[in-house]
Amino acid sequence: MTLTRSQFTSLRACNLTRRFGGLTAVNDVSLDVDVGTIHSVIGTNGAGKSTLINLLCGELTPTSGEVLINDASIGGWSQQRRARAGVGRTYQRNNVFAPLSVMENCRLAAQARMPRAWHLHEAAQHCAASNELAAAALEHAGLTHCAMRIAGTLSHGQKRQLEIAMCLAGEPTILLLDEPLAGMGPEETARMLELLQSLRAEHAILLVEHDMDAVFATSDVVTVMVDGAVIASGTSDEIRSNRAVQSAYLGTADVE
Amino acid sequence: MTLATFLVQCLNSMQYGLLLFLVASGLTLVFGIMGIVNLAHGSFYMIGAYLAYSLTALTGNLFVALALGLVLSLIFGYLLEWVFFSFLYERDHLQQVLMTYGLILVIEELRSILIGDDVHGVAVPAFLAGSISIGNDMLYPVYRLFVSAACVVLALALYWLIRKTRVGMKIRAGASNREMAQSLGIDIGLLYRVVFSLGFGLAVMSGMLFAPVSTVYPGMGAQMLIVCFLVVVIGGIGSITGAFVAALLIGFVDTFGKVLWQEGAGIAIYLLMAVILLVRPAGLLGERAAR
Amino acid sequence: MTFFTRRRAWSASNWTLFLLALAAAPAILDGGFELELLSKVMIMSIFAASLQLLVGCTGLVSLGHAAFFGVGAYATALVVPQAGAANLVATLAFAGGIAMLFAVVIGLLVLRTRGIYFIMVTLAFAQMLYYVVHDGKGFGGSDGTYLYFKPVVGMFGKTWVDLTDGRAFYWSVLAVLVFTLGVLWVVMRSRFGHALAGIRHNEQRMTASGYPVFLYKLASFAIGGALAGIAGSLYAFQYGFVNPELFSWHQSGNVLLMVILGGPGFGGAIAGALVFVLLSDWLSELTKHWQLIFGLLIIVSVAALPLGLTGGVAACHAAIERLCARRRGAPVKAAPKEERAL
Amino acid sequence: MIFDSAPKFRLAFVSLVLACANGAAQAQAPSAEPLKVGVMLPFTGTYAPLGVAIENGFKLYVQQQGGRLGGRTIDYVRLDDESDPSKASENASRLVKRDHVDVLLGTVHSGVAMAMAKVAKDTNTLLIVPNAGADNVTGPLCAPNIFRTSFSNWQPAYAMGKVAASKGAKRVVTLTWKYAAGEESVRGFKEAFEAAGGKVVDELTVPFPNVEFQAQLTQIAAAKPDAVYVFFAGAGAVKFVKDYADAGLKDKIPLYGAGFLTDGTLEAQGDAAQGLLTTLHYADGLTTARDQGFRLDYAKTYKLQPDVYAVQGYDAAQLLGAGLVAVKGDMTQRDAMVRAMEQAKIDSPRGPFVMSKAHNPIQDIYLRQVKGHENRVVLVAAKGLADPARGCRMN
Repeated sequence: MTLTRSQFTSLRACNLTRRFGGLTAVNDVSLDVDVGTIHSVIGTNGAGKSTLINLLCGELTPTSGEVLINDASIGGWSQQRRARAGVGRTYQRNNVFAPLSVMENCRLAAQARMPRAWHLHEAAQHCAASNELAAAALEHAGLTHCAMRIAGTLSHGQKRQLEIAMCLAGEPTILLLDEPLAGMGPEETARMLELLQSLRAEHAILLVEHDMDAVFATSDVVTVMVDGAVIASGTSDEIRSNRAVQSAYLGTADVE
Repeated sequence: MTLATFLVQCLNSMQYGLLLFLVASGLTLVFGIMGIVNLAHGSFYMIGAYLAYSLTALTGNLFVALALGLVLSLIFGYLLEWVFFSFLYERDHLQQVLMTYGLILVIEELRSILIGDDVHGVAVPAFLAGSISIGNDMLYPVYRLFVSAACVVLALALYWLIRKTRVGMKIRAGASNREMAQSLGIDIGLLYRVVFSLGFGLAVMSGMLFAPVSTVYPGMGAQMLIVCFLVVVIGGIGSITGAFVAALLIGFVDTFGKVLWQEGAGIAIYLLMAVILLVRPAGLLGERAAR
Repeated sequence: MTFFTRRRAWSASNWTLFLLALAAAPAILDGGFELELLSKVMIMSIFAASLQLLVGCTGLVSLGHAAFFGVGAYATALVVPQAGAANLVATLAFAGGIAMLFAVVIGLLVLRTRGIYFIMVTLAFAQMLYYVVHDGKGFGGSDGTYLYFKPVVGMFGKTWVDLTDGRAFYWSVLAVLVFTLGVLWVVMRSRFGHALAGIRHNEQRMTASGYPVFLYKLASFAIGGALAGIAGSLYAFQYGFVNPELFSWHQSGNVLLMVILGGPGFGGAIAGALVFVLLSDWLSELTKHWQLIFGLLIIVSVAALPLGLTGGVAACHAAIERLCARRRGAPVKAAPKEERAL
Repeated sequence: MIFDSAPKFRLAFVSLVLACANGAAQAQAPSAEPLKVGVMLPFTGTYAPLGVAIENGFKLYVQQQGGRLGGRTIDYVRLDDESDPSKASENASRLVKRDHVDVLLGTVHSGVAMAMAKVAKDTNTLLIVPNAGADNVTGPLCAPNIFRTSFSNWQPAYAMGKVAASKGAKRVVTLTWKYAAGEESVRGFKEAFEAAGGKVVDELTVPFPNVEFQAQLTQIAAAKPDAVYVFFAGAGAVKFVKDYADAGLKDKIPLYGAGFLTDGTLEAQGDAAQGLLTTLHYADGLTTARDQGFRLDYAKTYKLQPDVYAVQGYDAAQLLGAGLVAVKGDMTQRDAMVRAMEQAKIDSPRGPFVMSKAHNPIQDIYLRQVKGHENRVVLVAAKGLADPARGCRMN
């Protein structure tokens, strides 16, 4: 499995559509992310951004359309299979194991990739491999100093970092980040952006975000969604100057 | 099996199914909207039956008893929710199971202390006492047909209440999303109380209505409860329509199971459930298996 | 159940103390009814602990666990020789195996559902098995059937211990209890066990991290079933009589009661079993309406002790405050998750 | 945890130890001490009224003997078996092993009786079954220390088989709950009926304890047999009799049943039961002085009308008395006592009977007809009928 994952370099969505009864949450969306790039998706609330992520990571199945990794369709793959294959995601709302220590949170995430998970003889705490992964992930996310704290007691910003750390602990090549900056103060934001930059090199990052400046500062490609559909896609500058976007979205963005 | 017999059996299936629906509707209502797993629902049904017995003995007329019972049950259900359930919604299902399990024991024992352990019959009001002949072999008691009709009426009334009235709108809002309902300025506490007493009322009503045909005896709730669970599971949680379909389905499977496959009559309906689970884990008309 | 049973309700010393007390019991009691009662307590403890694995550790609230207890008991009753003693260990293994088989098959179906739905479906399947043994051919019908001989412990045809003696049987039950706790302890400290705890607490996240959640649940369900089957087998041996009522949903309800009232951890399960058996034993002699008292006790304990017996005074206070708060009409804070879920 | 449970724990221990200690003390001295009778009957649930009647009957006889049997006063250890087989083994062994009763008396529910028989066998305690009709108890499970003063399911059914045939029925449909008692009863009926040249054309069953009979009633109406034989008791009996009448079958197809169909249920069944024919080892309107005397005393003592269950309890006491008198109350002479009980001629309100080899009454079975709230005797359907006791290997 590790073999294949190392080969993964891109995630592509082809004409993804998802309907809930009457309303169409995601409407014929196509985009792709490659290792070494940050692809941001922006849009008003309810534009279908989170649904898109759920479709990509397999939590939801699309009504129509395809998800491809390196041009190979993974439509039939379950969420956990995709995850093990290297598709990692974070959640818009903090979704960590509150009663666990930060370290344990990460170890639990790392364990998922360990072979021989059914070996009962050794205690989980003593599983060297997952401990290393967890430690590395914390290091990367800059949480090492509070590794032993109970996750529930972390500040909001730290929880967001932990989200990413847990995601990293699974050694994904493709990161689907759902508003990692939501509700963060300026310096926390700065730290997070640093982290993203440092991840860019060997990861393909799909970033769903509200914070315009952050998006335009970091992204290679920006895609704009309105009512589930893509109205524009391009570099930051193109998007800034795109009239449709301005009328549909940026106009309101200032108000936000 | 001749055609005539077949048709009569279908009739039997129908009226058994309709009864099941009436009992189960209260259960599924409380499930779907309040997310409460109520093991005591069968006991509520039993309360109904015993109410029918003692009130008819008191008033001498089943229908006066029914009217009284309806009022009583609505009030009692309201109080019951307030005392025993109002603080359970934030707890997980375990606590609800425990609470309702405790209620079962208490209700059974109170019944035994207050009314005793004897088996009782309830007289059918004179003008419904007769039977009409079906086919040329068999008479069919008018009262059974009356009960079925009553079930249909109640079913329609329920449908109308949920689909067409303001209360129903609120109920559905509460079912789909608590927060949203609250933000709409609906007093969720009050709403739940109303829904619960409605569910309680339905259980008691069906108990009273069916008392004359089912006879009144200790432990009559337990069997009913489990079959109701099947109805809800097969129909899909919270779906009244689903419950209706499922109840009729069970009615048919049970009746024809008894006739065509006696050895397995006991497990026929459970096999039905297993099959449904296999093909539709969320039940026939249930959208949300995950709760 | 606290996460990973880290903040364990019982310390290691308490455990040894408790087990030693049990081991010493026959010294105080003659081999009569009291000893039988105690070994019943232990059998129920095994049963409750097996359910705790599902409810407390994996978050699967099963109201049909008696099914596997019954399967174990009937498997035993049907496999033991009509004339002559059976081999205890072999029979237990067989009963556990059969129960596990049932658990896997049933699990494949019921684990497709969640929450309330799961509660009802498990109940229904237990009821289904009730009718299978009640109406089926060769199960002894509604009156049940006998086991004519107590088993022996031995190997290769040699008998080491004959369990017709009350004490010997008592000690072998204790041994099985220790074995069970050992298994559960190993499971819960392993990666597998931690994953179960993770699933109980946040299934969505576990799936997102790449865990085959369904498989893990199924495995947990199977282990729980197997242990319940072993308990059932011991029950059959102790009383030499099995009856369809072993499948009845009251049995499932009672064991769930033990687990919930007992509170977090396998210690809680055992405490629950101990108190439940002794209490019902004591109450039932007190008054014929003991179930009324029992029911009221349950209701009160739900209102007052969201954490079960082992939950302790603090939780009790908290619960009461919450009650008062909502009486005053103040918005009720949901109890924090780790407090709420056992 | 252990610390707050420890007190409870120790307390339990102590009380248990004490209990067994004084129990042992009483077991020592023979005839001087009162005789301990473990009364294990249902005092809650559907069967509660039966349990009470049996106990009353038993105590009535003891009273009439001046509170003594074979010179020994009686201590009763009451225990409610709740008709729950899953608790039965424990309850029975509680009476035997903790309370050290000399005699077990019980019970109504067959499954529970099976558990009691098992304990009685294992501990060689004297057991008298005052109701449960499971054929097994005096069949494969028969033992020197197990007696029954009621009936075996086979007995009334067999008698009714003969009656049905004698009334000229040729094709009969049987219906019962799918459980042991029902199936045994049907087997008994079939044996006699087909021996007399009749034919059981269909054996219908309903899952226990399901009380929805419409499907079967429809089948019966379609099959148009000469008669229907059913075995139901309690709630099932009430509901079936009413449904049968409501379906208009009562006047078309004669309904025969084992006596329990109309015993203790007539008030609830009302008109639907009028004129029904059932067979049992007891009936209303027996003109014997013995019966009338018994009924009078019973009514005086308990302000209740006695029923068959009271009689069975009463005879249980008689049987025990016979044994105790023979050994002057010395239970240690078990063999002599058992022999005396085997040879005893019980002068029962139902009419005199003796024990079969398998310790089941050899008794007359009456054909009764429902009149008002009574099962009036019509005639003796089978004289001195003994259960075949199949599978009983004793002496």
